[in-house]
This record gives sequence, C-alpha cells and structure tokens, in this order.
Amino acid sequence: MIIDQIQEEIIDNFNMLDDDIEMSLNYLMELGEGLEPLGDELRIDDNIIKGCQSKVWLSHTFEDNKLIFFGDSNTAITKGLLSLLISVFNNRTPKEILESKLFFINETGLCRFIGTQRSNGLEAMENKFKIIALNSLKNG
Amino acid sequence: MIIDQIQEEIIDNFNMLDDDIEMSLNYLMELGEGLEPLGDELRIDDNIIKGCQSKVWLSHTFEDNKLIFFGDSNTAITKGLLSLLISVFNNRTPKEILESKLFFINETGLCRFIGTQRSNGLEAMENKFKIIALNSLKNG
Amino acid sequence: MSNFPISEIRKDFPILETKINKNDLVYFDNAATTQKPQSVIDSLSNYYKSFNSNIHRGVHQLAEKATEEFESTRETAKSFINASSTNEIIFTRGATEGINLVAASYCKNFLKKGDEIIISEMEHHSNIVPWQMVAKENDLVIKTIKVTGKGELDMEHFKSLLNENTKFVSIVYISNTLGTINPVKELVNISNNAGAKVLVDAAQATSHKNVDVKDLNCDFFVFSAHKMYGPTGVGILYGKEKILEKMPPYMGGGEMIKDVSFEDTTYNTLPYKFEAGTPNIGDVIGFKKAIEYLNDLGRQNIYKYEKEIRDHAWKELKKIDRIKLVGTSDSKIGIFSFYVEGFHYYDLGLFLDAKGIAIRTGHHCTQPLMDKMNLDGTARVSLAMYNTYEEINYFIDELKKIISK
Amino acid sequence: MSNFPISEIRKDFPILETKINKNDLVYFDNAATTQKPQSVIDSLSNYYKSFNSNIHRGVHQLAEKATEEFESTRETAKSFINASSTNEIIFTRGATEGINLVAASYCKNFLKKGDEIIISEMEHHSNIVPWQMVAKENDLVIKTIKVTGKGELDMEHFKSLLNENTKFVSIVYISNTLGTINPVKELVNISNNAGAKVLVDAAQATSHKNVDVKDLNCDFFVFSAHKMYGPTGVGILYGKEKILEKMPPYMGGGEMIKDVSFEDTTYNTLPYKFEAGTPNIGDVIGFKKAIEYLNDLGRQNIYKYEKEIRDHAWKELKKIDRIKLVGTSDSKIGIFSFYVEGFHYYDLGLFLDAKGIAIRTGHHCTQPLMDKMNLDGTARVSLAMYNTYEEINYFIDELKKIISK
Ligand SMILES: Cc1ncc(COP(=O)(O)O)c(C=O)c1O
Ligand SMILES: Cc1ncc(COP(=O)(O)O)c(C=O)c1O
Repeated sequence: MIIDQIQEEIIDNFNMLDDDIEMSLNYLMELGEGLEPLGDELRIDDNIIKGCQSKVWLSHTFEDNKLIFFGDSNTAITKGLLSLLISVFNNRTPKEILESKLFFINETGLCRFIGTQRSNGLEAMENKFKIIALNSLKNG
Repeated sequence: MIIDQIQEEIIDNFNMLDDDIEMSLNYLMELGEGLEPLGDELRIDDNIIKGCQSKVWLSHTFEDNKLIFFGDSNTAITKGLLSLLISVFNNRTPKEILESKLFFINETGLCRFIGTQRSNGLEAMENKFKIIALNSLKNG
Repeated sequence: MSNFPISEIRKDFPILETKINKNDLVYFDNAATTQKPQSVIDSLSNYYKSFNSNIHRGVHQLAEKATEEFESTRETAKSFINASSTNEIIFTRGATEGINLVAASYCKNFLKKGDEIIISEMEHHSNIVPWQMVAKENDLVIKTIKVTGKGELDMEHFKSLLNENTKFVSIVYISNTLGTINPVKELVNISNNAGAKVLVDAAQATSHKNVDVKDLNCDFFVFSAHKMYGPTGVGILYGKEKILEKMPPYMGGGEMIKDVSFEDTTYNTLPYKFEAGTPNIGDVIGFKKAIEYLNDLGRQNIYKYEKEIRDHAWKELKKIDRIKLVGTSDSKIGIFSFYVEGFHYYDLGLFLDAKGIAIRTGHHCTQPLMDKMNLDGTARVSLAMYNTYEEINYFIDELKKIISK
Repeated sequence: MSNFPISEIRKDFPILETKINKNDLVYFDNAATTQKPQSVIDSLSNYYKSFNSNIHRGVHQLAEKATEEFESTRETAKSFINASSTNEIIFTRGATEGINLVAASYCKNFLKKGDEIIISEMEHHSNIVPWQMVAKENDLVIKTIKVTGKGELDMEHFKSLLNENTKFVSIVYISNTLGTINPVKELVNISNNAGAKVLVDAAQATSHKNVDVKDLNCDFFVFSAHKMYGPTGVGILYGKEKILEKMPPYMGGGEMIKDVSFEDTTYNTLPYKFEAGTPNIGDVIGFKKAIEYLNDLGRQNIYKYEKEIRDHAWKELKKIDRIKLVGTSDSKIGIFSFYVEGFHYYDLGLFLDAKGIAIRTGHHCTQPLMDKMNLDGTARVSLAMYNTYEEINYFIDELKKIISK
C-alpha cells in the first residue's frame, strides 16, 4: 500500500537525522516552505482545522476518484507537519485514505516536540483528512 | 515570690521523671486524683473554661484577700494539669496572681503532650485564673 | 494466614521505622491519613529535581514531560475506578473539594426551591456542611437516613424518605467512624429509580477495596489521595460525562477557559472546565505511584489480608469487658471506634501515644453521629495494609494495662 | 556587578543541572513556575518519611509535630507579607483559588445588583473569570482600566471609572505578560477613599520584591507558592481580619466548623473557617522552606541582582531590530514579552527549546490584553534570581541565529 511506503520513507528520512531535534526542526521548516501558500480565498473558516494551537487550513480537489490537498499554517513547524500528512495522503482515493493507518508520527518521535497538547492537533489533522475522504466518497 | 518557688518545685519534680512521657502522664493522673471532685452545683456553665478540648471547670472562694480555687475536668490528664495551676495560684492574693508569669509549662515540656491545639487550652486556663483575680481585685 | 508480603510492604514505608518515646511507632490512624511508600516520596523529589514545570500550553520539554506525567495520572485514575473516559476525572484538593464542587455547581443548574437532598446520620462533616450551605442559599431541604444500633444505614427508612422532590442523594461508601461498608450499589439503584442523582463519598473506600464506578452506576464519586498512600493536597472527583458537561464551572481562572474576553468568555472542555488555576502538579504526579502501588499488590489481596487482621483485632477487642464498640456491622473494614467506661478517650489516646501507638480520639468529624449515639467522642483505631498481628497484640496488651490504671 | 552569591544559589537548585538536547537547561519560564531549592524538596521527603499525619485534633506525636510545622508556615508567611495576625493567613491551592474565594464569599455578603467591580485590561484570566462569574450571577458590572502603549495602567482612566457604585477593585501587582509593576499602593489609597475594597493579585510579586500588606493597606492579597520557589498546590489568601470575619465560608467540610448538627452548624474561627477539608499539609510545610530561602538571601538583594540581569537582557533585546517588545514600562521586572515579525512565536519556542532554552509562548492567560494589543500571542522570557548574564548572552546569540533562519 503506497500510503505505508510513503510513511516508511518519512521514517527513514527522520532516522537519518539521528534524533537531533534542531535538525529535525530545520527539516520540517524546509518541508513546510515547500508547500504552496494558500490564497486568501482558501484561508477561510471552513478550511480551518479545529483543535490545533496554531492556525491550520486544509483545502482539496477531487478528480478521477483521487484527492489532491492544499494546506497552510501560520507557524512554520506545523506547516512542515502538515506537508508530511499531505505527502502521505495526496493523490490517493478516498477509500485508501479511510483504510490507512498513520504510524509515522509515533515512529519518528515527531510527537516529542509537537507537544502533548499538540498531539491532539495532529489527531485533528488526521481526522480532517479522513472526513474529507469520507465526504468525497459519499458525494462522488 | 512564692508563685515562682512553686513553679520551680514543679519543674524539679518533672525533671526527676527524666523525660519519660509515660511516667509524666501517670504522675499527672495522680495529681489530678488529688483534686477534690466538684459537686454538680459547681459543674455549671459559668465555671467552664472555654477553649479547652475537654471539659474543665474552675470555681473559687475569696477570703482575707486570698483566692482559693476548686477545679475539675472530665479527663484525667487535663485534671492533672489543672491541679498544677491550682497549686501555683492557690492561697495567693489577686495582685500576686496578676503579676505572676507562668514559666513551668514550657520548662517542663508539659506542652509537648498537651497538644498544639491544647496549648490554647492551657492559655485559656491561665487566663481564667487571671480573670478571677482581676474580678476579685475590683470587687474586693 | 495469607501469604501477603507484609514484611516487604513495611520496608516500603520509611516512616514505619520511627521511634516514639523509644517504642516502635504503631500507626493506627489510617482513616485520618495513610503513610506513603518510598515510590511516592521519590516521585515527588524526582519531579522537582528533574522536570518541574507548569503544564499545558508549554513548548519546552520540561513542560511536555510534566504535562505528560500529569495527564498519565488521570489515565491511571480512570482505570483504577473504571471510569469511561478521562473527561470524567477531575483533579481536586481532596474529597471535600469534590463534594463542594458538586454541591455548588450541580445545584445551580438542576435544583430548585423545595427540592430534597438525602444524606445520612453517619456522614462526615465534609458530606454534610456543603449541602447545608447550598440548601440554605437555595431553599432546599435536607433529609437524613437513620443509622441503626449496629451502625448500619436503615434502608427502610431511606426508602421512606424518597419522594418526587428527592433530587440528590449523597452517601458515604465506608464510614470513617464506624467502618461500615454501606450497600452503595443498592442505594444508587433505588435512588436512580426514584429520579435522584447519587454522589458516593469514597474517601475511606479506595485504599481498602476494589471500587468500580460503572458497577456502582453512581453519578459522582469522590476520594482523596492522602487516604490511599498518596500525597496530601490531591483528590479526584469522578462524574458521569453527560452530567459534568451540563454543569457550570465552579472556579474561574487559567486552564478552565477556551476564550476570554470582557464581552464573552467560553469555557474549556472536560475535564479542564473544572480545573481552574495551576493544579497541584507535583502531588498529582506522585499520586500515580500510590495507585500503582495498590494495583501491584492487588486490591483483592489487600482486602483479604486486611480482613484477617481486622477479624483478629475485633476478636481481641471484644474480649475486653470494659470496651464498648461503636459500629458492629458485619460488613465493615478495620476501623474500630470504642470507649471505655470511666476512662476518657482523650486520656487513653495520650497513654497509648506514650507507648508509640497512634490512634485518633474525638468526634472524627461526625458530630451528628456522636450526638445520635449520645457520645461526645470515641477512641478510634483504623488499620491499613501495613499493619500486623504483632502490632494489634501489642496494642491490646497496652490497652488492657492502661485501662486498669 | 553585585556580590550576589549566584553560583552557590545555582547549586541549591538541582534541576539547573539538567541537559536538554545535550545543552544545559536555561530556564526562562519563571513566570509560569519557578524551580525549587533542595531545602524545599528535602522538606517534602522529610515530612513523608518522618512525621506525616493529619493535623489538628490529634493526640499522637506525629499529629502534634505535623500540626506544629503546618502552623509555623502560617507564622512565617504572616511575617513575610507583614500581616497583623495569623488569622489573616488562609491556605489555598494558589492565587486562583484565593481570588475565587473572595469573589464568591465577599460578593455574597457585600455586593448587590448594579454594584461595580474594577479590574484592568492586563489581568490574568484568574483575575477576570471569577469576577465575570459572580457578576453574571449577581447582576454586577465589571469595568476595566485601560492599559497604555507602554503597558502601564492608565491611572486617569482608572479615576474616571470610580463612582458611588464602585465596590471592589481587583488588580495585578506585577503583570505576568508585561512585567509592569503597578502602583498598587496609590491604587489602594484612591480606591479606599472611593469606598471600594481592593484585592491585589501578587502572584508575580512575592518572589521578586519585598511585599508588605500593611504598607499597601490592601484588603486582600493573593499569591502562589509555586511561583516563589515553593511546591505546587499551595497558596495564600491574606485578608484583613475584620473583613474576613464578616465573610461567609467558601467551602464546607471538616476543619472549618465548630459544631455540626442537622439543625444548626456553627463555623470555626479564623483562619480555619476558610480551610475546609484536609489541607495540603506536605506542601504547606515545604512552602515554609521557600519563604526562608527568600528571607535568607534578602529580598532587597534579590531585587537588586534581578534588576541588573533584567537591565542587561533588556539592553541586548533592544539591539535586535526585528524584536518588538511588548511592555516597556520603566517600572518592570525581568519579564519580556516580544514577537518577531515574520517568525511565529511558536516556532521560536520550539527552536529555542532545541537549544535547551525554556521560554513560554502564547497568550499567557491574558487574552484580553493580547486582543487589545492586536496580537494572538507572544514569546515570553521571564527571569528569576538563579539566572545569569551568561544564560542571557547565550539566549541572545541563539535568538539571533534562529530568527535569521
Ligand atoms: C498575575 C497572575 N495572577 C494569577 C495567576 C494564577 O496563579 P495560579 O495558577 O498559581 O493559581 C498567575 C499565574 O499564572 C499570574 O501570573
Ligand atoms: C468519610 C470521609 N469523607 C470525607 C472526608 C474528607 O476528606 P478530605 O479531608 O481529604 O477532603 C474524610 C476524611 O476525613 C472521610 O473520612
């Protein structure tokens, strides 16, 4: 399953950073910078992921039974995390997304500096992806 | 001053018990037993010393400018303590009582097993003796 | 005799090595507060030495670690009482604060003039006064279940008190004066059928027996860490999530809000809505070790051992003619309230103390019960799992000597 | 440089030896909570190892000793803030509980519909929400003193708010977000002349400067042990005896009563009337050591040293162009709130943490102040007496590197 392969890759990449927190943060920041910023028309309340400490927006398109995600955040590290989630779920069918299990977050230890409160934020993000998938399935 | 002499005697007596708490308690109990129990007509609310955990009554007569005290308590140890106070103040003039300073309680370490709450009880007892003395002075 | 590892357990409690007047400490005042195992004491030091920090909302690692440990006590407590969710676990200062919180907050939203609250004659002041306070303010009526001569709740009398105005029943699980284990499950069932919510004051229960809020099906359940081998200053209020959600907050402050403005303040979700201000972080973290200690030994095993020493103490106490026991229900834990005719309990306490035996004397914060029994106080021996046959025998011997003085 | 014994002091705080990501911990989150000296940590262990017991009403020696030590913290705290009597010292869980107690209890007896309470825009949520709650319940009006651009109270605005309906003023001594030391003495004077009582929220004051309730002449004064090198879970509410005496109890339970019966309950005298249930005995006893630590060093000396490092940090922060400081009053302690344009405070906090530097980010429980300043949060560095020039320099260097990322 390609979702799992991508997660494995992420884990490998972070393993190479050898538990160096600063490097991990730099890497996340870089990843976040790779995300195209959302235009104001998409930075709307409907796209906000509730339950995150910082502001996180997630938008999507649905074509050929595949979901494409666009996201943004007002903080660099969160944006990096969001970009990881997007890379995992992008271009997948709703069914694939709904059946997937996220394991890379725990295995990379990314939760460590994401914050105890913050991990709910990650859960909230994951949920948002799945809700989008569910809605696409129903409507598609 | 005779009040101080009596206090010194008490201190000497307790010093002989050599910090043995059980012996001190036995001795106090004995002292208390030496106090003539008050009749029901004197075990009245007016004679109660407020502020003690157990019930303590104090009555007196005033003759030839001297105070004679009678006291009782429903607990044996407290009665022993009361008997010590009575022995210190008995047969003294109101003026002597009012001018006296009680030091035997601290020096014997009797406060140790009298209780932190209880030490207020001792203060309450001392106060009652002095109030009786004051009233006798005014009225006498 | 069971194979309860009593000598290992005693080694875990450093205070048990204390000498009092050259005698070994015999600590029989466990209903007032229990002693603490080394693991609890160490966890306090360890917290302050290595990760003390204010919790929640923190980005740094001390804050992370402290938050994680703090919240993990909530998890542990949830399992310990078999709650459904950590949202049902509110940290308080102790049982008393828990009862006050429910009395004030629940009453505000759910009780109206003329409604009735039932408590019992054997309640601790902490389960009387908060109700008196809200009753006075809101014109509610308090009714009290009678206690029988054996020190049990008169269940027939209880049933006769129920009517359509009964909205709340607040009852002690195990009496701190009598030791009686009340039929709380039955009580909850009857009360709920009558449309009343039930709070269980479990201050004396959690260290002695298995407790299960789902099985009891009570609406609220309060207890204190310090009575179950944990630190002073922490307790837990359990409440059914659906009910807690509808209750207004008790205190306002940091932590308990979602958004504050001068126009409009919205409150945080459960359990935080009821936890205003910086909580007692260190002791909450230490509390977890106390629960783990109980879990490791197994509450069934503890119950069994405690029953053995209770039976022994009871048998020996009954042999002494001049001793009058108060609270003789068969369904009881090792709490013995008694008096000796002609020997004041206060003197008794002092003489026992001289022998190193710590007991409690007085009304035990149950004055109405004392009044009912025509007593102004008793001597109370309360046992815990680290107490032994030897200690009981020593106590019995000294007791006999003292009262023959 | 002063001859403040900084290296000895640092040795007294074991946590300062912690490594975070291989870096030395630089703890700059002192406004959230301070670290604890060894003497405080030891006193907790010592309590539980050698004289843990429930207090008051006990005949045995553990109870005696625990009661004595517990009450001696009250004495020490009384002198520390220069109160007139230990009857004025109420133990609470912390500043938040103190404010809630006053809001609930004072209002009940002394405020009526339409009466006005003044707070300020710079208050901590703990000094906002309790007032909002009682205001809503009792139809009271809350007015807020404006804060100036420098982060000071607008005293003219304050005066303009006063009128015959003003019954209470509750104000922060030192702002936890801005560091501003407010002119509390003047405020009390003006308020009292206008017939209003004043509560001073001294949560941030007691560790940094001398505090004297007689000199301030305030009616109430609250603070938390954990913010002044003491354990979590304890605080103090000071109130003028005459006022406290007239206030109804806040919580009901053991300890706070004189006599309980189902017909008539009478409350205990001060300070016990306000201390329901088993208090946080261990931490109250540990708290004394924290006060003694401050007394031994001398608060004047602490203030002087902290001013030196504050000035240094301030000077260095001002040199960094992109840093915008929030709270620039000359009358301030070493609390620096700031933001960096184009760099979110949350990211900043994480990067600093990776370097071992613990700061706090967010709204610091002062959302209305943030709203007023059009911010959703800041990064906050808050210094304590164990912080050093070296730590500040290290932080400034790392800060520069991070924001140039
Ligand atoms: C100014 C101020 N007031 C009140 C509080 C509340 O203190 P606590 O959380 O210890 O009750 C704080 C602490 O965050 C504070 O900084
Ligand atoms: C039965 C019962 N309920 C309530 C309490 C109050 O507990 P705490 O003082 O820990 O709040 C006690 C403790 O004395 C108790 O024994």
